[in-house]
Amino acid sequence: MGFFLETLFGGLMAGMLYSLIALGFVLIYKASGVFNFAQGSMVLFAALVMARFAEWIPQWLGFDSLFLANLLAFMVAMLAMVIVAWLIERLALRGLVNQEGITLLMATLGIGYFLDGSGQLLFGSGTYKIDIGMPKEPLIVLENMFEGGLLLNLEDLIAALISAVLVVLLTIFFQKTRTGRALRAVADDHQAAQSIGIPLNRIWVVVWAIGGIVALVAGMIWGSKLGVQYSISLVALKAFPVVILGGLTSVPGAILGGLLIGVGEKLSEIYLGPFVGGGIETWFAYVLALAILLFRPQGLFGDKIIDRV
Amino acid sequence: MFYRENGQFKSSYRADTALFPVAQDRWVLLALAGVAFFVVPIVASDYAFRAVIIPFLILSLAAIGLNILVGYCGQISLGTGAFMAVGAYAAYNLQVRIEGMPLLLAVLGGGLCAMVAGVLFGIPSLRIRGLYLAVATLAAQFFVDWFTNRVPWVTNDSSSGSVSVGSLEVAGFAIDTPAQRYLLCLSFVVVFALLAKNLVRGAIGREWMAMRDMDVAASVIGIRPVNAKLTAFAVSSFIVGVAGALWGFVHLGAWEPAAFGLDKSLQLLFMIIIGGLGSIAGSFFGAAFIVMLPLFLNYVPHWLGIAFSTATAAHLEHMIFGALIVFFLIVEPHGLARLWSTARQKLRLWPFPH
Amino acid sequence: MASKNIGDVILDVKSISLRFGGVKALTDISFDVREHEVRAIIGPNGAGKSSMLNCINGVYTPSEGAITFRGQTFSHMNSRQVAEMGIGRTFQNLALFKGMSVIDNIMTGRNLKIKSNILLQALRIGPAQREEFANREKVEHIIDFLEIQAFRKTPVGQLPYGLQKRVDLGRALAMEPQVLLLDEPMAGMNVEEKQDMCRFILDVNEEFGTTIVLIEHDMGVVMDISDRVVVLDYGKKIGDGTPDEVRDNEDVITAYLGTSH
Amino acid sequence: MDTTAPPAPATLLNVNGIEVIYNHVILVLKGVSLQVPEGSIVAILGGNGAGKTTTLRAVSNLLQGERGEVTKGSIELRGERIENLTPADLVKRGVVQVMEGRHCFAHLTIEENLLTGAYTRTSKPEIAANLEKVYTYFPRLKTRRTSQAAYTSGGEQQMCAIGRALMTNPSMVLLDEPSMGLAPQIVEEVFNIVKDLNTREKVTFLLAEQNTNMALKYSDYGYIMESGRVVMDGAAASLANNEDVKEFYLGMGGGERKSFKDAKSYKRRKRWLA
Amino acid sequence: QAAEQFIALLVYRTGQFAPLGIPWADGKQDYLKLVNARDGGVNGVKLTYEECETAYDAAKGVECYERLKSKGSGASGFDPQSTGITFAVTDKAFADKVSIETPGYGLSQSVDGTVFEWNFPLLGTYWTAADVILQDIAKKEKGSLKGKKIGLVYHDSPYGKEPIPLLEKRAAADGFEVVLFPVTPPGVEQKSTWLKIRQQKPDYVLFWSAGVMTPAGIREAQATAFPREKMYAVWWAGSDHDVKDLGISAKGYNAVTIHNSAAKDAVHDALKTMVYDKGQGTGPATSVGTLAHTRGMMISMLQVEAIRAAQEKYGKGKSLTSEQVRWGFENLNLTAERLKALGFGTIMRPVKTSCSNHMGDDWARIVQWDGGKWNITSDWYQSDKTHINPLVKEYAAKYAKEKNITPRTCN
Ligand SMILES: Nc1ncnc2c1ncn2[C@@H]1O[C@H](COP(=O)(O)OP(=O)(O)OP(=O)(O)O)[C@@H](O)[C@H]1O
Ligand SMILES: Nc1ncnc2c1ncn2[C@@H]1O[C@H](COP(=O)(O)OP(=O)(O)OP(=O)(O)O)[C@@H](O)[C@H]1O
Ligand SMILES: CC(C)C[C@H](N)C(=O)O
Ligand SMILES: [Mg+2]
Ligand SMILES: [Mg+2]
Repeated sequence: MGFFLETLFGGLMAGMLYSLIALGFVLIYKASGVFNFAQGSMVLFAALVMARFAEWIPQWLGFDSLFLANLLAFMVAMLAMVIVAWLIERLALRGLVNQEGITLLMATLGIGYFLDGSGQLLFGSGTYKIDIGMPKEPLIVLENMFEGGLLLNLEDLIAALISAVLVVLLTIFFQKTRTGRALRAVADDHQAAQSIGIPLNRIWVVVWAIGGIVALVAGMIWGSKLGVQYSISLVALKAFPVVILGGLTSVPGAILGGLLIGVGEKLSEIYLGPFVGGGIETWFAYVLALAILLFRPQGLFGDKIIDRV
Repeated sequence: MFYRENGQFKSSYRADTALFPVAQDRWVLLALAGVAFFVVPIVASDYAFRAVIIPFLILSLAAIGLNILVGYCGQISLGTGAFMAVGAYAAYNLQVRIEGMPLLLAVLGGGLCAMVAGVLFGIPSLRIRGLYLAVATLAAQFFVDWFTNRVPWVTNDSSSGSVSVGSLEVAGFAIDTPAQRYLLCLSFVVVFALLAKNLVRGAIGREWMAMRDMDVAASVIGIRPVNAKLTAFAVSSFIVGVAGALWGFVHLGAWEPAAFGLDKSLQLLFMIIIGGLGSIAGSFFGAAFIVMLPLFLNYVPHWLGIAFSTATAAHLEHMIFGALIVFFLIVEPHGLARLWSTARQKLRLWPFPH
Repeated sequence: MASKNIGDVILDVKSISLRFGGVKALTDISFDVREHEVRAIIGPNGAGKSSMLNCINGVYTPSEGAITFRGQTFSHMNSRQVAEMGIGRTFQNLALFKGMSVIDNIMTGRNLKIKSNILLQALRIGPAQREEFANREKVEHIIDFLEIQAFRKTPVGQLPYGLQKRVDLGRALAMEPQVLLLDEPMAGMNVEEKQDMCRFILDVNEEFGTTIVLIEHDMGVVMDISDRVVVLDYGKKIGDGTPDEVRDNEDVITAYLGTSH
Repeated sequence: MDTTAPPAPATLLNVNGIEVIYNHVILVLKGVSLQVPEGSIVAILGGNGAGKTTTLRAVSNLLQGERGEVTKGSIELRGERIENLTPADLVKRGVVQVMEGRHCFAHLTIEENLLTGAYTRTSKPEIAANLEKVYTYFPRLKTRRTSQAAYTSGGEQQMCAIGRALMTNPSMVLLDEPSMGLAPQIVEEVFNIVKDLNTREKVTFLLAEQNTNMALKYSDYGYIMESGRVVMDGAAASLANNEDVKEFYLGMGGGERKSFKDAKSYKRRKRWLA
Repeated sequence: QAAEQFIALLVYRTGQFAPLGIPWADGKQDYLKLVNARDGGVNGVKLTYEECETAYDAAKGVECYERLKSKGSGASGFDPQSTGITFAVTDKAFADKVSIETPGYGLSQSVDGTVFEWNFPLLGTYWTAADVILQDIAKKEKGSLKGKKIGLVYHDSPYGKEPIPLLEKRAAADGFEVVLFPVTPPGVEQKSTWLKIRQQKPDYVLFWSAGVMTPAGIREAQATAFPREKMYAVWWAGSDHDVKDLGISAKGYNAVTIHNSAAKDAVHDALKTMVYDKGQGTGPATSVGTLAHTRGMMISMLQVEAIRAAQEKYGKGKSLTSEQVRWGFENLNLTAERLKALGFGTIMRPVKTSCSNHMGDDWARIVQWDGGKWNITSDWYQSDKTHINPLVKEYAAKYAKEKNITPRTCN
């Protein structure tokens, strides 16, 4: 029982971390109809900037406060992501107005390559550290209730909390603001949106910048867990099933999808894995998502896919 | 000027539906085939065969397969690598498990197995569509990755999970030298490209495209979605599977599951999009572009006499690759094939623009 | 009008109702269509005309009621079956295959007629080849008929709206249907083009005996060429009869025609 | 009909010899010039494929998404060159286009569609008032306000598209086939709205229309296009009396309206430039 | 014109394993630079080299191999830095007559020189690594592994799977249980793996990890309270960069190493004065002396010594063909004195290869991370051949049969 709870809890926490990445996808898809394959690369890029500047700034300025270094580095990274967003709009999206989803998807793959290359070129391809003072040692709780107690991870809890805050903010943004509505319109029909005066260019910069900042938060948390290096761009693969399960257009869906995938993945690996040789969680997540899509082709909370004649 | 259609009237539907209605195209293609079969084997170096031409041919074949599914039938797949893997591993198993299995049969058998897998994984497409389907096809990718890695039977109990094939032989002839391997691949590619071209310009091809463009309307005029989609998955995976088998047998010789990972799937998708969705010729253009570009970028510094460190060069290569992809998509979202036909159209009208 | 020999009921719609959540698109609609006639459906926007066609077509499943076609009764039609039984259709919001050329679009209409299997098609030999040419010939006739020869190889997505409508019609015609359902085929055409289109529809009707069900907002067209008219309003049938009868129906005038007609 | 325009109205829009090419090769407009005076209603007439939509797209700069470009000529709005402005800039200057084929935002409800139209407007009361106005113009929209646009009928979508454009508070509207798919009453209604906005709010209209009858009845001036060129232009009233126009666009060869049934043979389209 | 000898350097400075690949590649190049700068090459034959980036990708690796194999007088040897690429090029090497040196990785059965004429898994294989770890554990467990439960957490790729056959053999013989925990690459998320470990409570965990999987695994071990002292990593997951940023979290983490990591030796000083001080170092000076860098230097040293040995036979001061260099690999004899002279005296122990034994000697020891640096915690071990040798024979025979190779006879 204790172990089951631990697994469940571990799954929920891992799921929250996936959600954090998935959020970036949803945001950009919802607002521009682009499935952003470069999200993982944006996570890497943002984390690299943050890690390197947190290391460099104290050297340059000659101080020694971890908090200050992190704060400044975070701000630099935020700025960097805004610039990246601006460049992406200028150099890529602008020329791709009104193109099909798959073309846009491929373009983001191209952008991803570019970001991978330039990020590592500018900031190095080694492993770098982000230390935001997350507690690493596990807590053991309820020792008298379960044998060996229940393991809890403060680091995970904090990450989950951050995700939750982001979700609330983004939900408000989409539901309550005029820009939010305009973004959904843009995703539906670029040209019609243009025709009524929605400035696609500006909107895209805003959205991609927010997407970049979400990536930065994700990068910070994953980076503090794993160290910052090329592979953290691959955590995006973990977020894909989350996004489609929750629905490409739903912010809360990203969270629920994350939790479901997280839990499903862990439970399957632990209780099913041993029968088939283990290592199943990666595809299990996708199959789980697929199975649910068979019942709801638009994901749990996604906008219904419309086809009418 | 040289490229005039004037005076070439088509007096029958046969002429109009011929593979290459413009005479110049026919000549150019014949010449090309002549060069490919007779000149290239003599002039190309071993390195060119192994590193450039053979991969190009095999990937073109895979791209044709994928193009049928994505470009013609509109079902985006990110799991092509998986079907290549099925083809390769199935062919491998056929060869190691059946004494005296001829290579060609093994390769085609690999294609058939991939076809079965393709249809199986294609079933969700009857319900799931668009980008949802695209992501869902990753299930195939990761499942097959896992399966080939984890089920020892697949690799004939190879402890490391990687397999290797012995010497190749077709009808008693040993296929040893790169030039022979090249001719083998070329033959496969030519045959399948022709068959594929026939399919896509025939009734079944129209069904696929109808499905892609507007499925409700398609069913109203009597096209069965199940049929159209699943045949596309079948034909596509068959070709992809054959390409996979060739990739394993002819190009790699020995491989591990990672050889058919997600990277390969994305690479193939790149090829067909850069080359041109819904275009057989585009598959070739795309494959050429994606195979050559990195090699080319790799050589440029040498030619220019600039010395980059390996890492810098690799990063620059990534950046340029990414940038060029975006650039080409902006210049022509419909791919190199369209660019080519536009250029031809201009040529045709030359010297009178428009 | 009298010269035509209008036959028996070929398509009979019996108390069809259709609901989308709270919206009642159709309520208890019944009408029949006789062989060889031109039957118009008119009504204000959102009355349920297109939905009616969608029910006949098997795109929507009515919540109640049944449809009888040539003596066979269905509570739900399946699109493919409908096509096989010989009902063709054009769409209000252009449902063409955008990426395909005009020829290919119209050729898809003949897909039901193609029998050779996938292997033969891949090799493109013998019967497959012959079949392709035979069908192609039919399609070329339709193209000539519709005067779109110049655009045969153009992807339809690039055609102007009006021509796209013609291609849509061509595709339906290629099916050689017994009943042709036309959803606003003349929207976006000018008078001259409409005249051609009318002539065309009448030719099809007269020469091949094709039964026509027509939705159209141009009253001139409807009144001139149809044999009988059904009028829908808010999902209900408010009139049914010859053009003259309908024109004088009070309900129809208030709901749809307005006083200016 | 009231066509007395104020003396010498300023030219609002001046299109000067533009050429438009799609996909770098398809030349569609071959030198089109037209003027739209401030506060007028100008109609562009012409058969399918004449280039009406393309002309409107060129003005509103929506060509880019179609991979088209203006390669020659100039377009001026109140004397300012606008070829390089974005559509959003143009909306800010009061020019809005109602696109052919509706293009409603499928996933948004009718009301959200309309509100999105007010993206450039900031004053809440103004938006509310505009919304009310659109609902009074099109009561049908009000009853369907909570439906997602994709699930409304063709005509309802058309109303939505027009209403959405009106929400931007335009000073000039480019209307592309506003009557398409609308019931006769609503067509009349739409043209009345046009007239109403024109007289009361001085909104200028440039409309591409196939319903020549209606168009000429309500507009001040007309251009007739054929294969990418303007082949005839003139005051609406004089066009309506032109024999050729009567025969080919009004279906009144010889002054009589002919029954559609009586068109005995297919017409050879009149080639104005032959 | 002076004779030159070409050495192909396959490297991965990008991609998932860049943090390991970079110092490794730097080390390989640095040593060649040192030899050129200090000795003017090998007996006057200048060493030339070219790097080719593989990104740990087998297909790219093959392309690099094809590109470089016939450069100069023929590539002197390939260190693909990857087990996967080794698999892909082994067959080709037979045909092309080029040596593949895979120190501490590669195909474990390629120790058998009678079958694998062209492969040289010098200094150790994954089988010997696993064996040495088991020896160390047995020592801690007072000599016997009986009844123990040993987990293997591994990168699910040819690399990670390589030790399994040996572990299973030894488990059967020594009466312990092996539990396998595959981790799907890249292994960024391992919660379930470590939860399973928490559930099944293995006594020790062998860690065949790579890249990001290493910090992720150690972190998760910490989060599930698995003692790091009971983790034993293979050498590729026991470099400085693997644990540096984890600091105290990784305290107690063990790794097996083919060289005495902690010590710098004369070669490092020489490198500093002859190369780095002249501004010709390949990487940052800080990475000199790290495990991966030193290992790179060792590998180049073996390559250079093979050339030297071959020159003894085929003529000093001459450029050699690939085939000739192979002879050198097969006849390496690095005695303690020789190593000392080369500046590797305290780093590694003597190696001697032969026609039948392409690995040479497989000395290895255990190091432990104390939160700030690696400490040596064991003496030198050599693997116990009673289980390994039959396994090598068995697997090599299988390969020979598949490929129709008639094993050579060694005299
Ligand atoms: N996106 C496009 N790409 C290529 N050609 C196009 C495109 N859009 C329109 N055309 C071509 O431009 C010409 C004019 O089209 P346009 O849509 O402007 O005509 P129109 O007068 O609006 O016709 P309709 O009344 O049918 O809407 C047509 O020949 C059409 O084929
Ligand atoms: N799939 C659907 N989901 C929800 N509502 C629908 C759906 N299809 C149609 N409706 C509603 O049913 C009603 C009838 O629509 P329909 O398209 O049949 O009208 P119509 O008579 O063709 O109108 P128009 O002349 O404008 O084309 C409309 O109010 C429409 O919003
Ligand atoms: C650990 C890995 C990155 C490399 C290792 N040399 C291998 O065997 O493949
Ligand atoms: Mg309708
Ligand atoms: Mg138009």
